[in-house]
Amino acid sequence: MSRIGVFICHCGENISATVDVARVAKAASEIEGVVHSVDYKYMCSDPGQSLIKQAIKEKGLTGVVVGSCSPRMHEPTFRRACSEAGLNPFLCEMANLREHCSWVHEKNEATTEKAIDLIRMMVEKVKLNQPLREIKVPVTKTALVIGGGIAGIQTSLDIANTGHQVILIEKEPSIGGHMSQLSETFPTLDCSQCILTPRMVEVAQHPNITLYTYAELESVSGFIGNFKAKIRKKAKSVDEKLCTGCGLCTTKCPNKKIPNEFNEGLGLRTAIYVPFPQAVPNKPVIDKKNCTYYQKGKCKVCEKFCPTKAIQYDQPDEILEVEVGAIILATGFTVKKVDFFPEYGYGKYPDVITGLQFERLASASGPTLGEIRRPSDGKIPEKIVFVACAGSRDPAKGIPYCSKICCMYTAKHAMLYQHKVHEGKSYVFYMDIRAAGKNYDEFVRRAIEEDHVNYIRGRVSRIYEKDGKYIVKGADTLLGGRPVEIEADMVVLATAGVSNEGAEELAQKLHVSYDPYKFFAEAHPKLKPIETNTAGIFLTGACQSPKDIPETVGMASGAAAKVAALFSKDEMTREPLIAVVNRQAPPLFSTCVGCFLCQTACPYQAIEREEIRDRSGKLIKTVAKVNPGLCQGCGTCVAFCRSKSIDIQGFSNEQMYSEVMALLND
Amino acid sequence: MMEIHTTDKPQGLGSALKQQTDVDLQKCYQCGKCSAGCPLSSEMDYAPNYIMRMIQTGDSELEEKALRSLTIWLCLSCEMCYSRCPQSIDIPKVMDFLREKSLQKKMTNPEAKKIIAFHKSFLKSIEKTGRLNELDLIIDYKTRVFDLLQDVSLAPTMLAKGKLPLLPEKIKDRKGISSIFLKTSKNNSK
Amino acid sequence: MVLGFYPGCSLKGSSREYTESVIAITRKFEIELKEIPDWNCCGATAAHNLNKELSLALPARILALAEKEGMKEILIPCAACYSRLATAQYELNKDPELKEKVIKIIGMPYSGDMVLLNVIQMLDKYITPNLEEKIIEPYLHKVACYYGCLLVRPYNILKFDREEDPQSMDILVKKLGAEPIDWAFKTECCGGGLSISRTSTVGRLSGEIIRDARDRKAEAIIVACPMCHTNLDMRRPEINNYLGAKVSIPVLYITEVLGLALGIDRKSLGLERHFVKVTN
Amino acid sequence: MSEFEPKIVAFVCNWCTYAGADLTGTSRIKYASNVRIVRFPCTGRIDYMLLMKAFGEGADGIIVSGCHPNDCHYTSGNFHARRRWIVFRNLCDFMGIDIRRITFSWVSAAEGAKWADLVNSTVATIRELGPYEGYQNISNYLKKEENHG
Repeated sequence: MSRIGVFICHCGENISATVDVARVAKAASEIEGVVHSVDYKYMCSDPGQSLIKQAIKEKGLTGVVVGSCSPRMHEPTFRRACSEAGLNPFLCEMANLREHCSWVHEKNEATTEKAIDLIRMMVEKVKLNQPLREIKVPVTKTALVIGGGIAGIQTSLDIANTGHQVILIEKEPSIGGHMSQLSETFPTLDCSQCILTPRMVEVAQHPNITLYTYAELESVSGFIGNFKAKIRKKAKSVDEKLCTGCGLCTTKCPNKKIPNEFNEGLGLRTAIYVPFPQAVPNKPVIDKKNCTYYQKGKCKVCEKFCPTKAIQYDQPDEILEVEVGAIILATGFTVKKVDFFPEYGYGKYPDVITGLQFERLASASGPTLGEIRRPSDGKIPEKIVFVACAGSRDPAKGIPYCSKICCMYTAKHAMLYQHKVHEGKSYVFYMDIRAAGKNYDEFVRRAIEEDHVNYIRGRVSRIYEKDGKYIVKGADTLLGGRPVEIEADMVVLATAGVSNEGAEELAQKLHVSYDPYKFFAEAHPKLKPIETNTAGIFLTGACQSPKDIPETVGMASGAAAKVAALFSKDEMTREPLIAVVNRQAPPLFSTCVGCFLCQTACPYQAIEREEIRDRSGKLIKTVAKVNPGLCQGCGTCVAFCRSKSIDIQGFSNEQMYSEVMALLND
Repeated sequence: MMEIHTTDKPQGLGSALKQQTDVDLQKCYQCGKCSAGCPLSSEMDYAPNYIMRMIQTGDSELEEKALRSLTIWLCLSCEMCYSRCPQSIDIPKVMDFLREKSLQKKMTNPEAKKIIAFHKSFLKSIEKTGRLNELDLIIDYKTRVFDLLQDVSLAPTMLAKGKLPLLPEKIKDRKGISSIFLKTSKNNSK
Repeated sequence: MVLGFYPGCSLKGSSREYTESVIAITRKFEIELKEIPDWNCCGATAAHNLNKELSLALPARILALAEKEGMKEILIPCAACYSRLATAQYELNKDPELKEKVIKIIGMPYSGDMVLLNVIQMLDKYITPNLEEKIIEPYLHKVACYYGCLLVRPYNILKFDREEDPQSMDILVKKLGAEPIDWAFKTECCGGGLSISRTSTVGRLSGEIIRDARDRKAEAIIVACPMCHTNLDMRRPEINNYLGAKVSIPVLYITEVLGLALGIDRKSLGLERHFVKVTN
Repeated sequence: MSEFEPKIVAFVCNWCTYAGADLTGTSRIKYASNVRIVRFPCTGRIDYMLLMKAFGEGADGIIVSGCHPNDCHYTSGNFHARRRWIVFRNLCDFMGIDIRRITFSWVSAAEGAKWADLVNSTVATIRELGPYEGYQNISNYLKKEENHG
């Protein structure tokens, strides 16, 4: 005979403002099997939890229903409370009176009736709950970090420093990411490479980090603590062991006219190349698409000159299989190219460039060695215009969201320009200045007040070239929309930050959700910004949304802490809400007829064949069996099973039927 | 100090605008791209973005200023603003709406007299014959604005080049045209 | 073949050369233009400035007449008329209630599925495929293709070429032997309907267009809109006054340039009607 | 006469739609209170006989909603659900259930507003269709099934 306790929470006034909680408690007390029913201001508070514990002990409850917020919020809290009072935690259920009732309906009779129904459903369900034990699974204490920008570098170093193994993969030939392209960083103006390159070297030399560059994730299977990943190491056509990184090949390669990606197309590189001088590893790869030998079958100049015979044209791609316990996504972002704004002439006019291109111009290691010069003719621009929100906050042609980093980098660009070209004049067209951050607004003010950057509030309508100048047509909205026309020598567009190419495909490989802009989705916008909805897979950096360096580094360390916590135990517990195939006494053994439809339905290969034999070893029948380590509890097999022999613990057929019956038969 | 009723619900002209044209001015975030690209903004008393703001506030004083502005009559409906508006606000449609309202409420800007006279002469010519007769239009317009000297040199050359037919083209179904004018003029001054 | 034809008022008056050149070239390609019987004025800028319903009803009557005549496709060379007809068709198809109302106003059945062709769409569809062999005198000049407003904007209604830096006319004139220049005022407004009521504004706006064309060494400006033509050609005294210099770059309709390349005589193309002299 | 208040049962997955409905709550978007949510791990778990059962017990309308295609927390459960839904539609025809009584949809964890719209439009549809009267037939059918099974 069930002895159920019902606990109705007011949630301050969140529930009680629209639901008559006293009436709900009263109605609950009249349900068959309910021996205790109360309402209380805050059930999740200490005194609230004590009410539950006390009732369990005093009334000998066999099941608990808490009518409060969403189980996604407080189920662990109440299950723990039950457990502390000696009741199996899986005998506790929650009815969602807040998110699904009081917050979404008006205060009236029907809302209270609904609340009573929700309680009734859970009471009927909990009567059928079985005490369950958490499942223990071993943890592989190696982390896979995908992406070798500052996010991936930081998180790899932090995990490695806790003593755990890290595999870091990067699709480009070198780690470093966008940060290695930057000139100086806001709000302190320290040189980006100066602070980044030591960490890149540290990654390469760390005994706990295995680095694979020019490598991409092929596929993933398994689950938290026990992932299996396949990594494709793309052929570099250079034997890394033999190569000394002397660089002779890159000077001899005859194919020298390939736009240099690292310099955002503002310079050229060869077909065999090291992306930049401080690259890690500092060894070249052959870009097959642009290599004369791969395209035409003749050349082999690099092979001829290589002193160590390291060139290997027939090197194949290599597939590595690794076992890891956690995966961290650090794949970063990219900038939206601005050719969707034909009125700004990007791509048509050589001196209308993106912010990232400006970084290369301003960088001491860039194509102009840090001098701000026009790509078209190498002249130093006397007047420069920066256009903020070039693509951001533009639902019509760009993206509707704010890219967050542009206000700061635009202020920085204008400042760098003023520092380098003292007589120059700079203008920033902006809509709002979003400089929330430590020393950020001060930084922007400094650009305006000390470096005399002219900020004009208005969006640019059009840019066109005339006699070697760029006519920028804007308006000053603070003067009522007065037209402003500037004859600039150069224009820098603060292009929107967007998700990386291939983000969607990667998310699907990992079963991680993503938002409409293909940024990876966090498990909770506030309280779980690092977790994804797939346990054991974490996010860091701009792959979740555009972020600046301090934020990215903070998040990277956060992800490392999450991984370290996961790796702190040899085994981990999982909720036992998994499928089981029934077992019965001989001669039936199980109602399973061995059709194995469940096996084809299972996405996790969690269903095995079990042979049931008599004492003499003679085969009686072959039935399905669920591997509890692999089963994730989706229940697809249950819906497939024709003989109703397989069921999900915690969401059994009986339980689901009783819920439906309870809500319809009141 | 003037009280400005900015709310999340459009009031006054803004809500009428939304109802009649489906243009929602709450979307305007005052970037000023319309004014930056407008070929006429330098001649306007209020730049287009300023007019948007006036209507957005729902403040009747500001709304009246917008209806009395020269801006709404200078707008050429060149659609530049609309094609570049990041929020896809159909500003030319807003201007059409404000012009109709300005006429209805007899709040037209005195400086726009000639422009309105021209439009009226234009419509009058169509109403009479179903088609526009340019000579007829110019004569009617000149009598409206008493600017008898303007363009005196133009007409003879046009005549000489065969660009000003003296006899107006008339369509047969002039009744049909009159009926269209009659039925659509209920709410409009002519 | 026979194509429905809506000339509009300007093409019967101040822009007769546009009609003449359109007819001259279509004849050369054995296309018969059949005028919509008893057509009326589209209402132009005046109607939509003063009276929204009128600005929909006038074009609706035209389209209803064309439907009655059994036409499926009509050519509207005037960019302004084209814009009014296309806008009315779009607005009425979007709002069935309004459509009913307008049908009552015009007192004629109207379905709203007429295919409208501007002059460039017509040329692309029926002329350019067989153009090459007919070119006798390539138009070997540097030209500035001027699209103005109503040929390309707004895109969501017209669905024709791109709004910024359009190319359709440039591609066409290249086929005629001309060299289109890359210039900045392709889609800036000429001053449109303010030609008479605010001539000074037109002098400024059209002046800036002519200035840029001149600075970039254009030998002719090519248009496809009678309003643009009127302002750039007939308002040349005001423009020269604004620029403080005499600019004698002629303004030609795209159909006139095409006609010249096809070897059609100047008179048939109406070239003598221009204010700014057109030299071959 | 008071308006007919339909009884609607929603079968939703834990990861997308249940979370989406939570978001409706945290966003305080109001919707009709006629719906009762039954939480499943995944729409792939939903046994469609349970839908029959719900009709048999007097439900007037049903919502089945899970993750968007390709977004299933368990990879492919929602695809199985969709495939079974096609079979189930035939069964509904056979049993004389107007399939407009069943709304099959996808609501992600980020689509709080969509959940409210979905409930409201379903309630409106069912109001139009009126109370479901054929439940006796279903009950009898299910009893027969159980006896055979």
